[in-house]
Amino acid sequence: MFYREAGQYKTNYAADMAVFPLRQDRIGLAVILAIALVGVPLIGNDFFIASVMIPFLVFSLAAIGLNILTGYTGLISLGTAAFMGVGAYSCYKLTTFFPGVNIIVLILVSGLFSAAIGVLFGLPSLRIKGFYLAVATLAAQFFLQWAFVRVPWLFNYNASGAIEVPQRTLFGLPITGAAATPETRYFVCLGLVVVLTWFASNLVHGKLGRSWMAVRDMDIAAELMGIKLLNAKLTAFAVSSYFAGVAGAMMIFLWYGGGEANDVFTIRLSFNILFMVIIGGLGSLIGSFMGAAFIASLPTILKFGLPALGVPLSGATAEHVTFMLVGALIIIFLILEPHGLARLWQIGKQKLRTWPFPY
Amino acid sequence: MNAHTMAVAGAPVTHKGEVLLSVENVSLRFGGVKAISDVSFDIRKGEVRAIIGPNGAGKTSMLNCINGFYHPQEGRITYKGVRRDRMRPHRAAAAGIARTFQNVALFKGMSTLDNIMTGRTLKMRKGFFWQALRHGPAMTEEIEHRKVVEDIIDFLQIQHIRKLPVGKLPYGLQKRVELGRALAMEPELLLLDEPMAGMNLEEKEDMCRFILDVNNQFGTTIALIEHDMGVVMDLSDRVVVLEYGRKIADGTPAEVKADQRVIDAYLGVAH
Amino acid sequence: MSDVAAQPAPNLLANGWIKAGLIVIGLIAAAIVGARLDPTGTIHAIFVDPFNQMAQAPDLLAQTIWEGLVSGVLYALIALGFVLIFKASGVFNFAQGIMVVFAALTLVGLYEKGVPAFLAVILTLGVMFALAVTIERVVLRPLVNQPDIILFMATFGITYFLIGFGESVFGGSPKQMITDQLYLPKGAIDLKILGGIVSLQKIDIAAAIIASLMIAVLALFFQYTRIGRALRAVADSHKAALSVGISLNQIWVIVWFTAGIVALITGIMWGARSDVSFALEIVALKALPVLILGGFTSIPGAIVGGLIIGIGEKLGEFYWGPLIGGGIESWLAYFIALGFLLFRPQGLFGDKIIERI
Amino acid sequence: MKKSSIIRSVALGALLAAGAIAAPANAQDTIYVANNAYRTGPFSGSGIPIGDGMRDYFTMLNERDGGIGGVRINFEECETGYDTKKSIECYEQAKAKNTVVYSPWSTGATLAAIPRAHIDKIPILSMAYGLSASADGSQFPWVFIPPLTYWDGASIMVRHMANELGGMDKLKGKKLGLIHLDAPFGKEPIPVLENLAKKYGFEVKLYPVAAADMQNQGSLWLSIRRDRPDFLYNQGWGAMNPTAVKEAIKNNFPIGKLVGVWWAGGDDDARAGGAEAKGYKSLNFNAAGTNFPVIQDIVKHVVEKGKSLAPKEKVGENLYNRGVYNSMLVAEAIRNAQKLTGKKVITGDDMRRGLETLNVTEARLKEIGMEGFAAPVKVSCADHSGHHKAYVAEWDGTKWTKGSDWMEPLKEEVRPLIEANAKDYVEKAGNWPKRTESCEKSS
Repeated sequence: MFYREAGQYKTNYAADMAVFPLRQDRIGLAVILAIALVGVPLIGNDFFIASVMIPFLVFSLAAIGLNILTGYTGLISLGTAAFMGVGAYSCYKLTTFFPGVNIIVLILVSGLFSAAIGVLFGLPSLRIKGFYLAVATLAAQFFLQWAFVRVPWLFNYNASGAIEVPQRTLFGLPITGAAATPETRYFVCLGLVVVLTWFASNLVHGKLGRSWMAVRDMDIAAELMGIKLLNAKLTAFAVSSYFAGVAGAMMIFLWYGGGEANDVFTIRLSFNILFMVIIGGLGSLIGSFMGAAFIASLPTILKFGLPALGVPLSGATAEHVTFMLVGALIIIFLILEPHGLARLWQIGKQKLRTWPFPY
Repeated sequence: MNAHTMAVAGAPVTHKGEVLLSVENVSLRFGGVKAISDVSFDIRKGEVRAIIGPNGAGKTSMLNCINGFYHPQEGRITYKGVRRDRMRPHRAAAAGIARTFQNVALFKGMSTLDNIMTGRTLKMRKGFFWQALRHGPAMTEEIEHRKVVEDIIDFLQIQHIRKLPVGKLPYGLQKRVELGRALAMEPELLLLDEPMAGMNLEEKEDMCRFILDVNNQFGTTIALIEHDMGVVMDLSDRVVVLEYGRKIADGTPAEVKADQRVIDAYLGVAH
Repeated sequence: MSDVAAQPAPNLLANGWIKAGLIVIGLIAAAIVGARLDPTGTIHAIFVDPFNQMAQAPDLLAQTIWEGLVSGVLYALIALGFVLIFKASGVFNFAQGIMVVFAALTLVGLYEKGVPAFLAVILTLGVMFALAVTIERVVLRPLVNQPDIILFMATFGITYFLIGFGESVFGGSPKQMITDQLYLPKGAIDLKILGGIVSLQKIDIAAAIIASLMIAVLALFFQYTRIGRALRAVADSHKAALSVGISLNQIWVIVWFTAGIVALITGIMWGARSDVSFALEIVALKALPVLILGGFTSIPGAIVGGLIIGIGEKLGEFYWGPLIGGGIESWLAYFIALGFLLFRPQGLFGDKIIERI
Repeated sequence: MKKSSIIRSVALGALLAAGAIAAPANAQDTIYVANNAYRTGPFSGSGIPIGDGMRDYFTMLNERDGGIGGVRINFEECETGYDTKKSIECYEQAKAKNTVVYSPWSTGATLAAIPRAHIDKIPILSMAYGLSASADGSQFPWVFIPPLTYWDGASIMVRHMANELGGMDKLKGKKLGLIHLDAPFGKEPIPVLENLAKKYGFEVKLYPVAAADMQNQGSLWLSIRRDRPDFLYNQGWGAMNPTAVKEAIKNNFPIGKLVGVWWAGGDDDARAGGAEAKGYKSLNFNAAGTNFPVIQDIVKHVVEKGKSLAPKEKVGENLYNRGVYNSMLVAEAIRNAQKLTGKKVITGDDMRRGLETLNVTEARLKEIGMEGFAAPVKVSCADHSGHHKAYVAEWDGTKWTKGSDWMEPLKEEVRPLIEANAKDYVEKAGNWPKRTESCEKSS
């Protein structure tokens, strides 16, 4: 009823191949972008923007990165946080070497270093599959985390061992450093996430995306189609780590604003991003956003929202309840819909399409 | 039929004589188990060559050797005059060998359209950055190949399932999509592993027609494994018969049908 | 299409062992040459000095190997829990680490509430059984026939739930393991050998003995009991097992309960070495490289893998760690596993994978 | 429909909750004090007693005196689980609720909060943890690190070593091992120790412990056995400390030569070693035990009324008292700020002034029932730490006792390093706001 595609004819292949071929979807996207651009900054206070929206955007980008690897190419990685860390530390080094270059450029470039490291640790993926590969990526996680502490060059020999985020501006407005307002940082994050998501969407809808999915669904058949497995897997590692790296740089420069970075890119974070991808939906970009909202923002909202609503839940108890609730919700969602929130969304759309009739 | 696909394979290839692929004294072992022992035969340009034999005769292993998935321990495989018994499968694909599988090996999470589009991978050349933009040359290229794929879809009459994920299609249609994916590669040699297994009569007739059309119209050489003897006799120009990894007969359908060893093998006479 | 390059070469390198051998020989040769050329520098420090140290202080070498052995046994115990569950239900049970913590916490928590030690052990076993039944009912049964990764994720859910649940019931502060009450030995045996002292902790010896006993019992259980045969059948093929009338649900409960027992024993042993706290959950990740080495389905593999990883990382940290600043133990295990994996992708004890199509 | 309705209700709940966060419920007649705590996670063993001590002192003030200067204290804990991400959320919440002071309770959280606090004008009180360089008040007007820094602690360790050996000149040729958490917190003492080692001719050996291997220190202690250091300084936290104590006993390391930083002085840390842990040492700047009027008051007004989260036998433990001590600093600074401004309900800026002129004298300690509990503390505009004395506490098998006299840090060594590092930090940060806040005349 609300979601009818009847009457929308495609007259050329370009229109048919659009990412959102339906008018309703395009309107929906426009509305979401409008809310993100205008609604959130207008309605949300600093706490909401800084502690809910910015983390949501950063994690969405990281989840998209991991989704390219795990969801689209079928390679499980438990090292996402470490690749994010590579991005953060590269960005820090770049700001030291090129203080004059715009920070947004540096954030985008720092992803390239992460991509290179990702390719390096992706090399074993040709011989190792499945859970075995997952454990191989743990080697990356622990080794890189060790390097972040042990190689003082990475943090400019600071006595504190922390990354210090310098103030950088865009059009005279501070966007990093403590003087940057949450709104500015939010807009920069939003811009980066929208552009990179658009790239990701283009890639997964094109030749490369089809090669990745072919490798995921049946690597043997993919090779017989002329797809070079090593190339496909390594490009997946590279693109995935690029996204993770940019997310990591954003995390430190636009969200945390410096600090003890090796403490941030831990195995726990890697797991959390994997949750986001699986709960959100493997092989779905929209799912990555939903997963990020669920895993990253829900605990924050529960923790700060429930006491504000008058539910007497505080401190440790809230933390325990959050842990149990997240655990239980993961299981409940997996039972209800193993293909993730993205599939639930599709089912919902299908319901809307036929409503009020059952078929 | 469409102009585009015709044009690709439109060269006059009716003379069935030139040897396209030859298999000489090939043996393949898995540990101590001999899957193929000392088999030799050839496939000539433009013909439909059937490989038959009872279960476990080594037919699929033979195809796997031809497209580089297995590497035989002994013997040589020559394709278009070049030895290639050690090549990787993607090199075989680049050299123009396509294939379908006994148990459909489609990319189950992808739509029919995307599955067939993967067949065009080798023919698409636009680089990473154009793909990331999905405008300009990359988009032109996508549309160009989409046209080819749509022609194949028309040819196989699967327009209605274009956008459905293949994992949920009925078996007969999956087989058809798989054939389409192989055709999209515009192969010179097409290896079909039991293309009609598990089909009903009507579906089988359709599939036979497609195979003959591919062979006649595009001149594609076809090697085919099939259990349905009627189909084999109707379709193929020459037949090679394997049993327990050995070749027991080779010749025209009529010759093979009359061969005593073949009859014994199929009827299970003790030797 | 010119394909001259595709000429076949005698492919000795296809054999992993030959390749590994050649690389090892090459490395040793390079090391010897390098050490000659450069008697004090880096290469000397890497390839000669550690071995000198080993020769000079054999007691420390023996002690290092013993330490590695003991932590290897404990890694192997955690890995064993993984293997049991993976074999019988194909689930990669990420929650094994938290089950160790949970079991140990329950035991100590009950004791603190005034329950006598051995009754507390029995009650803890009861709790682990209840946990196994709950997991089977609530998590596994509704998720039957889902892809591996979904079940893997579900065990993450169990992990999170147990962290929250465990902390809210028992509190987050670390607790002392009740070693005396369980009559576990204390103190050390100091052997005066090899020109020094090698000190063996009695609790470590006990851990090694208990672990061996448990493995023996498990082996007998698998080999000679009806349930053991059913378990092996399930491990081979779920469908075939179902078709001969084996109840999958029952098997799952048994297997998760067995893993729970293993978890309790592991928890007691680890707890006795330091204390019982949630930090232990991170140590459990070390079981993953062990699994990789041994293969996910092999019990002997878990043991041998545990010992290799345990001894390897201790030797590496002790003799080579200082060269790059120490603390390499946190990742060395994964690199050892990765190194083995490149030559045997199926693990030390896995069968060679023949891909069929 | 069932599935999607669940989703929808979850989404609705989330929206409602998100909206509700927006409204800070800060009544005008209270002073809001935000405090991070970690009662969960791998470090909770140390976090719980500290959190209890902090909380109970303020509850006691509210119960006994009706707050400070007639204003009740609205003390609120924010759970971090020792996780930097969560601590940043806690900071944002504290800021939204207009806290007068922010206690980050982890070095990572402190480092992340320092740049923000300068913009948001929220005083940070990182009591003997955090960024050592922040003791330079001219560069860090909003950060306070009384009564001493990790660098002071390391120098006191060297002094202790010298005392044991019989003089600074006896340090020559000795070996000091540093067991430390392999993270910025753990690596803090390294520069000072290395400087002092050069000066006095002793050797420093480093033994890093990765966070994942806190309970797995076997090979590290083997190295200690090999190197045979004369003294060990343990810059450890959480589950790492009890493991270190156990391993020291196991490896026959003389337990009296193992000295922990003040955070390695938990009762549970020492208790893990059993009877053999007798003689284990830890630096300290507060007394353990219940034998002080202030603790008695807490027992009377809070614990016995069932308003404490701590079990009674844990009250008076070392880390519990450390929490009480921290709350005392906050309370005294609030009182000071009220006196300075004449206001009852103070702001963050008032609090900064209160902290900068904080002077808790011996007499004042006696007044608040803390005689002998701690040494006097004085903070100035330029010196945000004070570099005060500490002593070596000794575990007697059941409780912490005073094992040495109060010792001054080697301030002349530490202070130049602090100023150089503060300058370095500010330079690297670029556009660091220059101090505009004027110093109080009275200080």
